[in-house]
Amino acid sequence: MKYVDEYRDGKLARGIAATIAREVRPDHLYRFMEFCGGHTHAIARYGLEDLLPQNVRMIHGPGCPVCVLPVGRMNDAIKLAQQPGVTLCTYADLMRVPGSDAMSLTKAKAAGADIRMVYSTLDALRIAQEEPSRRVVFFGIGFETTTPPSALAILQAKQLGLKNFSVFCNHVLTPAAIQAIVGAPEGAGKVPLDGFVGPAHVSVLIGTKPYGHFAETYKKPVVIAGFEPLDVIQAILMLVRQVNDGRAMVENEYIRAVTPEGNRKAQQTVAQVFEIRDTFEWRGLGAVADSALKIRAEYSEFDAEKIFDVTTVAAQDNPACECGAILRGEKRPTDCKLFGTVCTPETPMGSCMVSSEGSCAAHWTYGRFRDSQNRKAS
Amino acid sequence: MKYVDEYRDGKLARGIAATIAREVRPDHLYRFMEFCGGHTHAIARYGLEDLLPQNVRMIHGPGCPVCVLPVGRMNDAIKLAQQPGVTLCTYADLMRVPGSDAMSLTKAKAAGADIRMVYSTLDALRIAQEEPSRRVVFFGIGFETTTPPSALAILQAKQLGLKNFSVFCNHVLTPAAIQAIVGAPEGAGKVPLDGFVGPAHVSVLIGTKPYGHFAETYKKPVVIAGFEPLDVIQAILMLVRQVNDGRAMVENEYIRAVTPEGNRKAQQTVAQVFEIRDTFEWRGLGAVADSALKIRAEYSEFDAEKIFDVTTVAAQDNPACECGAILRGEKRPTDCKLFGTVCTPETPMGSCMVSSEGSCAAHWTYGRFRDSQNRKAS
Amino acid sequence: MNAPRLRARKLDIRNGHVDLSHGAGGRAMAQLIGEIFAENFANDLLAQGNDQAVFSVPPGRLAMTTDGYVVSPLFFPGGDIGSLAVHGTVNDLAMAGARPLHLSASFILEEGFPLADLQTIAQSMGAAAREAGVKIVTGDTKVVERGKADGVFISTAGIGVVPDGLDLSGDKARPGDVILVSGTIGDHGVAIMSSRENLAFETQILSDSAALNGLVADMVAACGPHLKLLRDPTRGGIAATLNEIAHQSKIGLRIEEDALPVKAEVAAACEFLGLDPLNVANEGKLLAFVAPEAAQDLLRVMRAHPLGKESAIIGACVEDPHHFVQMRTAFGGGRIVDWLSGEQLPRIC
Amino acid sequence: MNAPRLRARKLDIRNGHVDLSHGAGGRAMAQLIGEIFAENFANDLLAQGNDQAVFSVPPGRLAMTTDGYVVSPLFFPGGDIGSLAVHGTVNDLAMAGARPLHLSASFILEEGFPLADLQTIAQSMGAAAREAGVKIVTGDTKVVERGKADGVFISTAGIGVVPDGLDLSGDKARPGDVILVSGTIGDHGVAIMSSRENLAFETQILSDSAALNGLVADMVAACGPHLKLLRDPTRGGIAATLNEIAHQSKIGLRIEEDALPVKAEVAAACEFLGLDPLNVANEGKLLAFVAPEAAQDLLRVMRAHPLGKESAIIGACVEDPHHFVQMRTAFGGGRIVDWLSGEQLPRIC
Amino acid sequence: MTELLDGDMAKVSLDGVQKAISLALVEDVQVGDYVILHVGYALSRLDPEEAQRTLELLAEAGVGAPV
Amino acid sequence: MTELLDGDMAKVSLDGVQKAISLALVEDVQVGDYVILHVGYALSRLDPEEAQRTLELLAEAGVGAPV
Ligand code: SF4
Ligand code: SF4
Ligand SMILES: [Mg+2]
Ligand SMILES: [Mg+2]
Ligand SMILES: [Mg+2]
Ligand SMILES: [Mg+2]
Ligand SMILES: [Mg+2]
Ligand SMILES: [Mg+2]
Ligand SMILES: [Mg+2]
Ligand SMILES: [Mg+2]
Ligand SMILES: [Mg+2]
Ligand SMILES: [Mg+2]
Repeated sequence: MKYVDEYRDGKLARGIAATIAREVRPDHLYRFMEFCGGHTHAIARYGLEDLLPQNVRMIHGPGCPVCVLPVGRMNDAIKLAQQPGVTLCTYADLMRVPGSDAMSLTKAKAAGADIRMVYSTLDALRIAQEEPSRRVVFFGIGFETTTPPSALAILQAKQLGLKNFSVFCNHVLTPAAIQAIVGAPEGAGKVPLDGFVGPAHVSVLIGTKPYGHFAETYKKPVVIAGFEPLDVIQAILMLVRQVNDGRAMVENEYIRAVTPEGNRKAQQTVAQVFEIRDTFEWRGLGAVADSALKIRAEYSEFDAEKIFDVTTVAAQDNPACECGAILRGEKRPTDCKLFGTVCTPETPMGSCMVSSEGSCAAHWTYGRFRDSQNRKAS
Repeated sequence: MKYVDEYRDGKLARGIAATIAREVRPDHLYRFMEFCGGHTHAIARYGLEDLLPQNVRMIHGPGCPVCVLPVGRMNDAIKLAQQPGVTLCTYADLMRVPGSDAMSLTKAKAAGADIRMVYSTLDALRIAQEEPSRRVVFFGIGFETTTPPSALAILQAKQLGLKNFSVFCNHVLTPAAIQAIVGAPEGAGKVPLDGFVGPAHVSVLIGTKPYGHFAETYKKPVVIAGFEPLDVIQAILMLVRQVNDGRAMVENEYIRAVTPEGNRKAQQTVAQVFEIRDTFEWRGLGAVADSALKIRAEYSEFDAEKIFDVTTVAAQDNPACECGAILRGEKRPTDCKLFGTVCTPETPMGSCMVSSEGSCAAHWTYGRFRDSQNRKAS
Repeated sequence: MNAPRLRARKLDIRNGHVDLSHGAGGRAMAQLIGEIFAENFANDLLAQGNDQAVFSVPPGRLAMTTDGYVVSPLFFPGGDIGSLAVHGTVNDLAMAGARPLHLSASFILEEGFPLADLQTIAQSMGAAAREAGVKIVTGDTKVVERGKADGVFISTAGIGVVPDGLDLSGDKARPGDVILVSGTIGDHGVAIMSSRENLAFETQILSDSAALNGLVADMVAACGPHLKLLRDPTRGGIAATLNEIAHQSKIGLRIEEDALPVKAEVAAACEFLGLDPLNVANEGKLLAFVAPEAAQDLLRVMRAHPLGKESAIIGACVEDPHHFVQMRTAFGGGRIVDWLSGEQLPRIC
Repeated sequence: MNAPRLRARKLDIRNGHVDLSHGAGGRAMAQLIGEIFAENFANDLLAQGNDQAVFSVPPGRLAMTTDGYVVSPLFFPGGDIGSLAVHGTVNDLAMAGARPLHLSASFILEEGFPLADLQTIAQSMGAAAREAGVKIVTGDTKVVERGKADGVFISTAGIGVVPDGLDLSGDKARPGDVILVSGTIGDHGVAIMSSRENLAFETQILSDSAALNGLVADMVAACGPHLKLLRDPTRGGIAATLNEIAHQSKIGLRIEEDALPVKAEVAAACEFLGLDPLNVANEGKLLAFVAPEAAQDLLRVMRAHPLGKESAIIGACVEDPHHFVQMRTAFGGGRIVDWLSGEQLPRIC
Repeated sequence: MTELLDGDMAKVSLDGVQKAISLALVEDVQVGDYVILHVGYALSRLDPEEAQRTLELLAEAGVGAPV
Repeated sequence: MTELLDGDMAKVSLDGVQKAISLALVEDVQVGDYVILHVGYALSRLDPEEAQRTLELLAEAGVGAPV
């Protein structure tokens, strides 16, 4: 696979790992947060940890869109799906996310709700056209990468004159989340960080510029990296070097796809349909100002929140679930008492155990063999 | 089973059969037509022929409602069922009746039409209420017995304000059919008849009076009989006695259910909703004046013929099928070359091979063993 | 049916529903199989968790059969799809004179099916298998999307061992052989129909669904060499079965309506529905064809068994190039008994 | 499966559809069975028209298995539900080291299903059975109303004879045993997915659906005493099968990603769909666990068979109280290989 | 007929089998009466005296030695 | 990308696997270009020169004896 296999090369990886091992200062604990769930997945899937020295530690960030969606919004989606005549279209990732009372879209579907897993907003539009008697709601979630398709879907629905299509918008903004982490008041929970592995696809859309602020104001190095494992290990090397050099800049490892300005056309499409919400609730981060999008009033006929009069009621996570602290980087999956006992991907207690980009799921699926090794080692 | 088993008693049957055998004049061939398919079925089902003397011969009449429905109307029903959004509700009997091109409701259903077999008009009304997005058409066929439920269904639909219910009316009138037989011009095809076994359920509805005309004007004895086999054999005895006595009167064997006036309430219900058609096509009898009903203009919102703009195109029976002549009493099933070879209940070529009241089906299902006996005997 | 032990939480059998993950080959499927099927079918071979069972069989020829069960409703007076799926397949083995040994069970589940109902069905299957002395040794579970099935379909296959010297087959009846039925006819079909809402009638009739291998064992022990063939008159009732046999054996059959055991309630229900009990399904009855000299012995043995108390001789085989099944009616006339070709009854098996 | 010869007109296989009468136990059903199933499965036992088949079996223990087939679409590149229903069940027998003998087939048909498609499926089943050297000796047909099934479901059961001395079972793997796969993984699942409209992608990949009993016979002949267990990694892919075995045998497994045979096209399709070839179904592959001393011999024998040309040693068994399946990735790190618990793939079998 | 139900419906019973039917086409039918049924509707009351009289006539008609 | 289709769609190919995707979010993509895909949409063109440069950097970064 061109432009894929090259970036998964084990030999090159061992070389870079060796360089990292040579260059790290033995007396320093390097703590890097990979913001994106895509990076979290790649690190676990390719066993990247095994290639890094003990004192380079990766901390998972809040960049898994499924993970950060709060229970209240999940409840809203389930309720929408249960309305008579509604067909809820969703990316498959969301099916098993627990709402309140251990409900989920999977269970709602098994109990009779019409829920369709789609690969693309295009599928949802097609369903709306083919089944005019259904009220088709697209469950829109995600960061800057998945937002433009939702915007396009609304524009297309308008153009087609569809009366039975709407979007339940939960799109959120990456820089606001990073800001919430770096700007959190110093205190017990605050994680010390040496730098960020910056988003891949998100950066394709927004470019490198929005990260400058974090480098400049908070003195946190940011290296934007592709989603392949060599991209990630290379970014780690670049971060190690910035730390060693006392630099804090935005560097771009993913130059083959990311430009300083990002994708202007996509940005314009998004701006046409969406505007910034005053505040939005994030699992783990709480209410974050200016951190999400809503559908502009002129497209309100496609806004499921308006059509179905959605008023989100804040709802509690399972109190034993540590997703929140994990999403802030404060804790690791194994710090949660439920991990692997009550909480598994089959019976997830929190969203982090659902998406393959979630920290708990990634650790369960790929990494948990290290726990017993570590226990043995200690 | 009270009021059922008593009328199926084999011992009594042998007694009456003996009386008939004693009383018949050996030199006379007694030809009686049982008008009703119900009687045709009872005669075949209970092997009544085996109890009668050789010179008492039962001739099957046109009183099988499925049998007399012409191909054109069957085509109309199939076409209705194939319209998008239409749910055709029908008595099961009609499912296999061949329309043109060997089409049938069974085949239309297998090919995707929404056709439901119902036991009662009440089922069809319920479907219309439960599935407001379907246009429910009840395929109304039958003589005076099945007409009142169709009338009631229309009245109830009106009362319920149903906008998705209609009746495709094919209800026909018994006296008109008897008139067509007795009044047919003398000629090659005309069957010599010594009398009629008169309808059971139809007479419950219309009473005994309408038959007076046939006794008086055409000197044909009529004995109204119940549907149980003892009723039929007793009626035959009564007919034999009228013939022997040179009488021609309407007698009522079915006094436990039939009165001179019939069921006034049902008659009024029918009169409220239906009116007489100028003419209607019967399989076998051709166009018969004043022989059928149509829905009154004031109920036209429930008239499938109006709603769906049905214009019946006269269509040919399978030219080798002798149903017509059989329904007129001119021929017997075994006179048809297709009987039992190409035409069986699984692959019926004509309507008489479908309904259990049809002459061909009754003979195939119950009586065909006699054919080989007869062949051996001759 | 692989059911490795896992630490996951127990299935929520009371409130849960089948979802697509239960058919996906992962942990959820293993759990469903483990907690519902393995639990209720409890036997060593199934517990091994292999994709097949391996076992020794006693000497003799082998009989093998299968049937699919799609009955609607799934639960009916006197049984459910689970017991039916055991009885039907055990009976098809028994009709060869075989001692039934092992069954396999293939489940096709519709997304959304209540786990509680599945549990009831599995319990009922397990109980029916134990009662019939067979084991469900291997199985399979598939889940299809809502609207692509009707709750649950079960296909069971079975094997059994036929004692040497016994050779029962549908083509073995000869003119003169006597026909017996093991009890009242039509009970199962009427029980099913009475539980279909749209027919709107009520009865106290229970399905006769039962495993007949015990009855057959007694019959074989007493009259083995004289037995020609056995068959359970299921779909299509005894009318269909008699016609099948007439054609297979190339003979005619003559039966007496007066001799047919029919419950008054079944007769009444048939009267309401315009049906003939001859065409109505049975699930715990058999037809036996036996040499005339052994007919009375066989009748005695059958009546001595709890499932054959109302056995009766109903007719005999004759030469007939037309292979007609003829019946002398109680009324005194003759008629043919034909396959039903009228409109369809509800799904009765 | 009773198919008395009747004089009725032939089925209109070209234009006809399955209707409810084809499942009602009457003449229409006998005709469907006779003209489509009996015709294509042609064998003596089925032709007898009994409700069961009776036959002698060679000495040895018996293996029995069943699977239900609900694949969608019914026709896919490299096969259809008919060939799949034969291959899958033959393979489950072969995985016990059994010589497959006879199959049963239970059909659940949806009203309206085209007879032409049913004919194609029956032809394909017949051909697959002949090729695998098995007979479909007994069967059953049910028809359900439109909307109560999805075209056609098939449940096949099978029996075979296991040679004495061979005892393959999922609990027999021991630390040190070597793990082999008989060829490229994921072909079947990708072929199915590429034929699902809504995934909107195209490949040239064919399903690997095939009967493995010939390959297994060679393996048993060469290395019988050293073989520990065989299993075909169907639903859930080799990830699911390896985990099942780790749990059954109470060991850990270690495999090498570099050693896994994966077609470039399959890898690319998985990339598009976000899937791991380890989780994708196969229908003509097996995993073999063998004592280390026989591993090279076994590999040679497997590669010599047309269905094992791309066989590879992919790993070995280790002691591990957690029963983890671990993989060294091509990238150089370690990871667990887990059951897929993500969202559902299309129905692949 | 064994029981009057709502909406002009009634329950009829025959040898332990019960069925719901409509009385919309008949007048004056009482619990205990026998009715003639057709497609879910009662068509008329069955007159028990006339039924008895018919049975007597049938018996009479058969008097004489069976053939 | 191997082929432009109607309605701002295109066909992409990867090792013989073809998929239809939307080009609605990108400008100036040509047949022969490589693209970054996400949920059925091309997000951007992949720059082959930069890709080459990255690979060189990766190779450089690994120079030195493996541990
Ligand atoms: S293991 Fe489960 S319960 Fe614990 S933090 Fe993760 S998702 Fe929450
Ligand atoms: S046998 Fe068939 S073709 Fe002949 S008259 Fe009867 S229905 Fe018509
Ligand atoms: Mg069977
Ligand atoms: Mg059976
Ligand atoms: Mg299986
Ligand atoms: Mg359903
Ligand atoms: Mg049977
Ligand atoms: Mg199996
Ligand atoms: Mg299998
Ligand atoms: Mg069967
Ligand atoms: Mg369907
Ligand atoms: Mg298997």
